[in-house]
Amino acid sequence: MTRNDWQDSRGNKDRSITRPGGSTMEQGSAPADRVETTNAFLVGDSMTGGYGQGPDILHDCTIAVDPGEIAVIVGPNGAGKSTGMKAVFGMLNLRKGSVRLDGEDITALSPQDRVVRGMGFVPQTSNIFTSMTVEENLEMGAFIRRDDFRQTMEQIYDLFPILRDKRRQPAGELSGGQRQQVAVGRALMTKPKVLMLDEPTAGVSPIVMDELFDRIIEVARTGIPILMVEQNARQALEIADRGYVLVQGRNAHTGTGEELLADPEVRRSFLGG
Amino acid sequence: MIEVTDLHRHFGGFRAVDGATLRIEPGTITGLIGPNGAGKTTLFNVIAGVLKPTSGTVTMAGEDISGLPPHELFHKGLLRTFQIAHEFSSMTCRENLMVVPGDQSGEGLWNTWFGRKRIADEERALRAKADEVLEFLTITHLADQRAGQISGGQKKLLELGRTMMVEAKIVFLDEVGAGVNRTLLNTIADAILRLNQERNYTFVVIEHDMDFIGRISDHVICMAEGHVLAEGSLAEIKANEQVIEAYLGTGLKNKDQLAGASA
Amino acid sequence: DAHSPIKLGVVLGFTGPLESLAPAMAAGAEMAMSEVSDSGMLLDGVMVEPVRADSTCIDAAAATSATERLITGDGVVGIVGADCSGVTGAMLSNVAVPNGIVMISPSATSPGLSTAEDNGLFFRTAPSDARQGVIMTEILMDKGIESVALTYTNNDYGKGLADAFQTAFEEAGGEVTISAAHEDGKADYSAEVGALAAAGGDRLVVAGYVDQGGSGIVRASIDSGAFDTFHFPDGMISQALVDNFGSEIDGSTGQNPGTDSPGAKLYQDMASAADYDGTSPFSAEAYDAAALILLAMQAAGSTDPAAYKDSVMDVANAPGEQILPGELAKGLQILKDGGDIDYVGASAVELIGPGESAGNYREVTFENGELVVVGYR
Amino acid sequence: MSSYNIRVVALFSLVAVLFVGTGFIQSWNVALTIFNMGLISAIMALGVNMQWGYAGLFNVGIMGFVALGGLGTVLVSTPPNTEALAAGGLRVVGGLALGAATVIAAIMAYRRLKTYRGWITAAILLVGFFVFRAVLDPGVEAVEAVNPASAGNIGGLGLPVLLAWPVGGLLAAGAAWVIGKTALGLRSDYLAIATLGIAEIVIAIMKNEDWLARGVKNVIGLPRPVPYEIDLQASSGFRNFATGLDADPVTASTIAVKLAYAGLFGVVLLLLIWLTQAALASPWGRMMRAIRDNEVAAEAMGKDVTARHLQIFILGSAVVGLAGAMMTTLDGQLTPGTYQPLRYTFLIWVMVIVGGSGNNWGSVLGGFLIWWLWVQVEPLGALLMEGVTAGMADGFWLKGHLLASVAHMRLLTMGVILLLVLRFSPKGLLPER
Amino acid sequence: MEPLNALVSLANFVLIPATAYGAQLALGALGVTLIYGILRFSNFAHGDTMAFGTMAVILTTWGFQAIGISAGPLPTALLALPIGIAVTGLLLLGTDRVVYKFYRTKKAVPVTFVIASLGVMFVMNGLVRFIIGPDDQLFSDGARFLITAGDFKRMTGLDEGMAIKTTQVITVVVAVIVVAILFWFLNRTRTGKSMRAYSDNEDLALLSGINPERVVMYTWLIVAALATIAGTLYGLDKSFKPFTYFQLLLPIFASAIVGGLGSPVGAIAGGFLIAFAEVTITYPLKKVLGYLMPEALEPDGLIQLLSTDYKFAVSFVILIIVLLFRPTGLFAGKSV
Ligand SMILES: Nc1ncnc2c1ncn2[C@@H]1O[C@H](COP(=O)(O)OP(=O)(O)OP(=O)(O)O)[C@@H](O)[C@H]1O
Ligand SMILES: Nc1ncnc2c1ncn2[C@@H]1O[C@H](COP(=O)(O)OP(=O)(O)OP(=O)(O)O)[C@@H](O)[C@H]1O
Ligand SMILES: [Mg+2]
Ligand SMILES: [Mg+2]
Repeated sequence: MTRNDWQDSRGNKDRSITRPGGSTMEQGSAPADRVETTNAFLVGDSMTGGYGQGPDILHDCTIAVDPGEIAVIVGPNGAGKSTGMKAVFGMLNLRKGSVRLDGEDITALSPQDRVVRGMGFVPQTSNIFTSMTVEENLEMGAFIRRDDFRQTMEQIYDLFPILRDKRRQPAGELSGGQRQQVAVGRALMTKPKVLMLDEPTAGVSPIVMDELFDRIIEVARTGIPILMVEQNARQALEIADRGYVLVQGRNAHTGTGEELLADPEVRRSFLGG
Repeated sequence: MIEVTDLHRHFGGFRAVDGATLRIEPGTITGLIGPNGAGKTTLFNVIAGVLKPTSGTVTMAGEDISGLPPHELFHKGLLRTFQIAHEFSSMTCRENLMVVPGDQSGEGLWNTWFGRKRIADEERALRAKADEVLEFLTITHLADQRAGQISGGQKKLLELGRTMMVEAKIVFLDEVGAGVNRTLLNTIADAILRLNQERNYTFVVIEHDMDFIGRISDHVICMAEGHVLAEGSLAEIKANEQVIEAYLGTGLKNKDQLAGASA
Repeated sequence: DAHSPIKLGVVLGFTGPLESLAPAMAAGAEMAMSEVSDSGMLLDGVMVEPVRADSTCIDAAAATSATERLITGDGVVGIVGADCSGVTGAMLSNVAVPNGIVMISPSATSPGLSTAEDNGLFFRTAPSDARQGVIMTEILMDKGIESVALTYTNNDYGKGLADAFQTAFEEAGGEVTISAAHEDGKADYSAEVGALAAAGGDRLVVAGYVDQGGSGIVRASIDSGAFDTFHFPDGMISQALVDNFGSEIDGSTGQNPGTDSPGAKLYQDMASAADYDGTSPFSAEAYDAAALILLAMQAAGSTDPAAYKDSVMDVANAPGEQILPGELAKGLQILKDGGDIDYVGASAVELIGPGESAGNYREVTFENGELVVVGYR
Repeated sequence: MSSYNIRVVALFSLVAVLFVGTGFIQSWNVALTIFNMGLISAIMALGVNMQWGYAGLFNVGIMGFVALGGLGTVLVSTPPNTEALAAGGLRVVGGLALGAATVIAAIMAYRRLKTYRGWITAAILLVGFFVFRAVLDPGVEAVEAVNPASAGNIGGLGLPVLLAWPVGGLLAAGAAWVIGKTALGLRSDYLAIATLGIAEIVIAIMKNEDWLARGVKNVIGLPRPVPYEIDLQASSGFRNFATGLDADPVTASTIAVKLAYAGLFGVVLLLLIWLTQAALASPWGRMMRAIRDNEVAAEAMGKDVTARHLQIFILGSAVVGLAGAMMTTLDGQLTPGTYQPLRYTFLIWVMVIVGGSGNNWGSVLGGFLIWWLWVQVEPLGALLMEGVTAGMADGFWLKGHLLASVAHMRLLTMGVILLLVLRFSPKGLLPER
Repeated sequence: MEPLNALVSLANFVLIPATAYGAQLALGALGVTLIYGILRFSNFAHGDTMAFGTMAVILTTWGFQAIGISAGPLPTALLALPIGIAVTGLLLLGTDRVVYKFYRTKKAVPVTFVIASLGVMFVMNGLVRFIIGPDDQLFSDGARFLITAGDFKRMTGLDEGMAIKTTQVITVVVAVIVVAILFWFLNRTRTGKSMRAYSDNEDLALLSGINPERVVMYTWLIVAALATIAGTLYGLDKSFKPFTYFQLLLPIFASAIVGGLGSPVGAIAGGFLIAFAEVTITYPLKKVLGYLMPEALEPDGLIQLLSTDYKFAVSFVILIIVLLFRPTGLFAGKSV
C-alpha cells in the first residue's frame, strides 16, 4: 500500500489519523462453503476490489442477507470486514462482482443513491455528529426523506427511550453506549430496507452490549434485514441466522451462527478457542 | 506501587473522576472495569500525566507524582498504551522500538555532531534489543515495515513492545482488546502474563471483555460514576449486585423472540 | 557607433506599496525619452530606449538583481529611479556605484541619501525633506496658524518630513499638538483620526501619499468632522486629491516643488495628451530625471556615465536658456551648438549641493473644489 | 543510482543551467547577484524547513526573525553613538530592564499566587507599564534628539560585520525563546496567526523605536566584510590582475566582490547543511520524526515534546535570523519599512514547499529555484506578454492593458508554480525520504 | 452640557467608527470562519477574494452608472452586489474545481489546503491587479451622510459634533441582516443543517445521503456572498485598493481566531473586539477628560495609553493573550 502523499500529517498537534493496518493472519484452511445467495434480499456477490489504486483487499467475496435475518461477519483484524461493508455500500470501486438489492443490480450507484434506495449504514467509528443535538442527528438520518418523519422519530424514541430524554443534548456529550444508540437510530431514520452495522459493540460495556443486541434483535424482528460486523464474535454468532468468516478478503467459512460456533476450526482460529 | 487518594477530575461542572481511591500492589495485574463513561480513561490520563487532577493525589512508590508530565513519569518507569493505537506511523516497527529509550546520548544535538562514535555503538546495542523484542512478540517479519501499515492487532502488540524497550515498573493498558480479534487477543494476554512473570512488570488493564480479564488479572476494580464501586477477585466482582446492575447486566432478553420471528 | 540606440533604465516599484504611483512616473520618464528620440538630435540621432524594471519598493534584493540585470545585462547607461529611499540606497551602493552608472531618483527624498557614498553618480529631482519643512512653516505662520496636528506616513519620507517640519515649526513658535504616524495600506484609520482629533489643532498636516493612507486619513477626518482644513505637502498634492475630495477640503493649503515657470502646466497638458495623469506625485520629477540624463549626455558629448555625470549639474542650473517640458529638442540643439541651458522642466529643477533639487515650492490653496496656485517660495 | 538520486542530480543540474544560462544570456553579474541571494534564501528555507519539516511547527512569522537578524547587524557593526548614549543610554537600558522585570514579576505572581492572582498580575503589569514608560520615554527622547536627521539612535558596537551574523542569529533565537514559551502550545492554525502577528509586532517596534536603529529613517552604509568595488578599481594591483585576465576592471571588480560574498555565504550554507544532515540521521532526528508522527505517543514514551519543540523553534529561527543578518549585510542597509509578509514569509514558504518539506536539500533547491524565478519572472513575463500581444493591433486597448500589467505576472507565477508543485508533486520536488 | 459633550466626542471618534469597522471585520471573519468550520482550512486567499468580489461590484457599478441606473440616496454599488456575488461565486467554484476539489478527494490534511490557499492568494492577488490595476478606485455615490458633524452641532447646540455616515449605517444594518440570515440558514434550514453535519463528520454525512459536493458548493457561494458584501461595504466606507484588501487579511484572521475558528458567533465577537481594541487603547483621553474634569485638573498631556503606531500591535497582543488563556479562542473554536 503506498502512502497517500497528500496526507502527510505534518502540522502541530494535527491529530494523526491511524487506520487499521494490513493483515498478516494466516488464511483459513477450510474451503468456502458456497451459499445460495442469488435470491437473497441484499447480496454483495463475488466482490473483488480495494481502495483507490491500491491492491485488492476483497477477493471474490460474497455476503448476503434476507429480510428478518441477522447476518454476522467475523474474522481477524484487517481481514476486510469493514472493507466488505463499504463495498456493499458503494464506498469503493469493485473490480469484479456485483451488489444487488431486492433483485436489482445497484453496483453502479453512489452511496447517496443507495441511501435513497433504502440502505442504512452505521460505520465502525465516528458514527454520530458530535456537535449536533441528538434530535438533529436523527433529522440528518432523515435527510433524504421528503415526507414527514416525525412518526419515525417517535418510533426510535420508543425503541431507545434514553434518547428521548437527551434529545436536546449534543450527541458528543453522551456515553459510548448511548452514542451507539444514536448511531443506530440515525440509520433507522431513513426507514431503511436493510441495516448495516460495523462493530456496533466495540468498546461498550457488557450491559450496553446486551442492550444493543436486544435492540438489534428488535429491529430485525420488524422485518429489517441486518448485516453486521462483530468482534464479539461469540455473542454475535449466538443471535445470528447467518455467519460469514472472512480471512484475507475471502469467504473462509459460511453457515448459520450455531454451525460456526460448533465448528472447532472456526473456534480455534477466530473465536479465541 | 501506585496509590490514588480521593482523586477528582472535573470538566467544567462535570465530574468525570469523582473521589477515586485505590491501590495497585507491585507485581500484580489489575483489571479496571466499569460502564462506559465511568471515568476509567480519565483516571488513566490523570495518573499518566496527560490531564492535571482537579484535586487529590497520586503517589508511586511513596513519591507524589500528581501532575507530573508524561515524559517525566516515563523516566520513573510508568508507561501506558492507548485505547486507539498511537504508533509512529511513518517509521518502521524497529524504529518505533528504537526510539523509546530515553537515555540515548544521540538525542543530544551536540553528540550528533561531535560524539558520532559513541552514538554508533549505542545504536548497535539498541538495534539488537529491538530485534529481541520483536522476536518476543513474534513479529520479527514486520521489523522493516512502516508501522502505519500493519494491522490493528499488530499495532497493539507493538505498543506493548515499546514498554519492553526500557525497564518499566508499571504499565497501563487501555482497552487492548477492543476491536481485536479474539485469537490475537490471546497472544496479547500471553505476552502480558510473560512480562509480568519474567520481568515483574505491574499492569493495570482496562477491558470490557470479562474472559480476557479473567485470564490475566488477579485483582479487579470496578469503577462507576467516577469512583470505585467494588473491588476484589473477578469471581467476587461478578457476584456483586451493584456491579451486575451497573455494568455486567443479565444477558439478552430478546433472543428467543427473534428465533420465534424468523422461524 | 552613434546610431545604435542607447538604453535607459526605469526602475520603479511597479508592484508593492507604491504600485499605484509607478505607472505615471514611468510614463513621465518614458515620455522624455521618446521626445528626445523623436527629435533625433541627441548626439546626432541616437535613439533612446527605456527598459523598465520593478524595484518592488520593499525588496532590496529584488531591486538590486533587477538593476544588475539592467546594467550588466541590458547595458543601460543611466537609470531613472528608484522611487523608495530604501531600495534606492541599496541599488546605488550595490550596483550603480560599483558599475559607475548614473542614477537620478525622482522621488527618494530621504535626507540620509544626501550623505550616501555616491562617487558623484547620484542625483535627485525631488528636494530633500529638510527644506520643505521650512517652507511649510512659513506658509502656515503667514496664515497665522500656530497650532497643528501632524500625521505622517510611516516611512523615511513621511518621518523625515514630519521631523523637519516639527523642528522648524516649533522653532518658529508654533505648536505641534501631536505627531502620529499612519501606516499605508491599512484597513482603517479611525484610531489615528481619533487621536488627532483629541489632540486638536487649527489644521491637520498630512505628510503622506495621496493614493495611500494620506487620503484615508483625510477621508476619515472630514467624515467625522475632526478637521475640515488641512495642509498638504508634496506627496499629497495632485489631481487625485481634488478628484477625491472636491470642495470638501476648501480652505486647505499646501505646497509642492515648483516655480512660476509654466513648466508644470505644460507637462500636465502633455501628460493628458498622452493619456496619463501628469499630476500624480513624482510623475513630473520622473520626466525631469530622464530629461536631465539625456541633456547631460548631449552636453558631455558622450553616453558614458563617467563623462556625463559631471554635466548633470551644468544643464540643470543657470546660467543658460531655460528649457521647459516639450522643449527638449531645443535644449539639445543649444547644447549641440555649444550653448548653455538651464533646465527648468516640469518640476522647476534646480540642483544644489550633493546633487539634489534645491527646492523651489509653489504654494497652493483649495477653493471651490479647485487647486489654485497662490505663489512661489 | 536510485531514482531519487537521479532526481536530485537532474534538478540541481536544472538550477545550474538556469544560473549559467543567466550568465551567458544576461550577464555574469546578474547571475551572481541572483546566486548570492539564492544562497541566503536557501538558508532561510533551511531554517523554516527545520521547524516545519522536522517538527511540523507552522511558523508564519519568518519575516520577524529576518528583520531581527538585520537589527543584529546594525547593533554589532555600526559605530557607537557616544553622544546619544551619554544623553539617554542609561535611562533606556534601565527602562528596558524595568520592563523585563515587570513581565517576570507578573509571570511569577501568576504562577505563585492562589487568590486574586488575576487582579494582582494585572495590577503589576499596569503599574509596571507606567513606571517603564516613565523611565524609558525621557531616555528615548534624549537619544532621538541627538542629530535626528543622520543619527538619533544608540548606534552599535563597532565590531566587524561578520560577527553580526551569529549575533543576528542569537537575537532571533532570543525572540524565538520568548515566542516559543508563550505560543508553542497553540494548535496549527492558531500558532500560524499568532506568529504572523508577532512578526508584525517585531516590525512595528523596529519601525517606531527610532532610538534602536533609526526606525523608518533607515540605517544605510553598513560596513562590508568584502572590499568595495571602487577601491578595487582604484587599486593598481587589482587593475593589473584584471588586465591579466583580459577583463575590464569594472566588471572584474564587481564580479570579484560578488564571488567573495558567494564564498562567505556558501561556507555558511555548507556548514549548516552538514550540521542539519548529521542531526537528522541520528537518534535525535529519529526522535523528532517520532514527535512529528504522534506527539501524544512521543510524550508517553518519555520525549519532552514541549522542550523539543522549543529547541527546534529556536534553532530554526536562529538560522533564519542568521540569514537575515547576512541579507542586511549584502544590502548594506537596514530598512524596516521593507519587511512585508508576502516577500519574507510567504515566499520563503513557497521555497520550502516547492523544494520538499523535511528535506534539507529540497530547501536549498527551492531557495535557488524560486529566487531565480522571483527575479527572472519579470523579464520573462515581459517577453511572454510581448509574444502574446505581438499579433494585436497597436493601440488596441487589451494590448496596452496587458503590457502595462506585466509586473503583476510575478505574483501570479509564484502562485501557479506553488499550486502545480503541490498538485503534481505534493511532497515537493525533492520529497523527504 | 459638559458630560454630554464628552459622550458625543467619544461616540464620534470611538464608538461609531469602531462599530462600523467592527462590522466590516466581522463580515470578513465570518467568511474565514465558515471555510474553516466546514471545509476545515484557514483560507489565506480570503482577503484577495474580497478584493475580487469588490472589483466585480465596482465594474458593475460603473456599468450601471454609465447606463444611468442608480439607487437614489443609496450607493449604486448595492444594486450591483448580486452580480458581484454571482461573479465571485463562479470564481470560487472554479477555484474549488481546479484546486481544492482534488485535495478533498485525496483526503489531504488541512495544512495542504492552507498552502494551496497561499497559492490561490498569490494568483488572485495578481489577477485583481491584472484586471483593475493597483490603484485606488472610488465608487461610492449617493448621499454621504445621514448627519454631518456640523449639522449635529447646529441641531443640538453642543460643542462637539457627531457624524453618522450612510455607509456606516448601511454597513451595520447589512451586517446584522446578513448575520441573522446566516444563523437562520445554518440552524433552521435543511441545507444549513446538512452543512453543519458535513462540517462535523464528512463520511457520516455521506452515509446520511448528504451530497458533499453540494455542501461545498453552498459553502463557497455563501463565502462569495460574505466576501463580496464585506469587501463592498468596506470599499464604500473607505476606498478600494487591492493592496489594502490583502492587508485586511491580518485583522480579519485575528478576529476569527480571537473568536475561535469555526464559530460564527466568535467571528462577530472577534471582529468587534479587535476593532474596539484598536480604537480605544490608542484614543487619547485628553478631550474627554477635559470635559469631565474641573478646569484645574484638566490634563496637559494627551493621556494616551499607547501611541497609534502600535495600534496594529494591540490587536495581536490581545489575540495572543486570549489564546494563552483560551487556546481555541473565546468561543471554543475548532482545531484540525
Ligand atoms: N482507507 C483505506 N485505504 C487503504 N487501505 C485500507 C483503508 N482502510 C483499510 N485498508 C486496508 O484494508 C485491509 C482491510 O481493512 P478492514 O478495515 O476492512 O479490516 P477489518 O476486517 O474491518 O479489520 P478490523 O477488525 O481491525 O476492523 C487492511 O489491510 C487495511 O490496511
Ligand atoms: N475532555 C473532556 N471534556 C468533557 N468531558 C469529558 C472529557 N473527557 C471525558 N469526559 C467525560 O468524562 C466521562 C468519563 O470519560 P472516560 O473516557 O474516562 O470514560 P471511560 O470510563 O473510559 O469509558 P469507556 O469505557 O467508554 O472508554 C464521560 O462522560 C466523558 O464524556
Ligand atoms: Mg473494521
Ligand atoms: Mg475509555
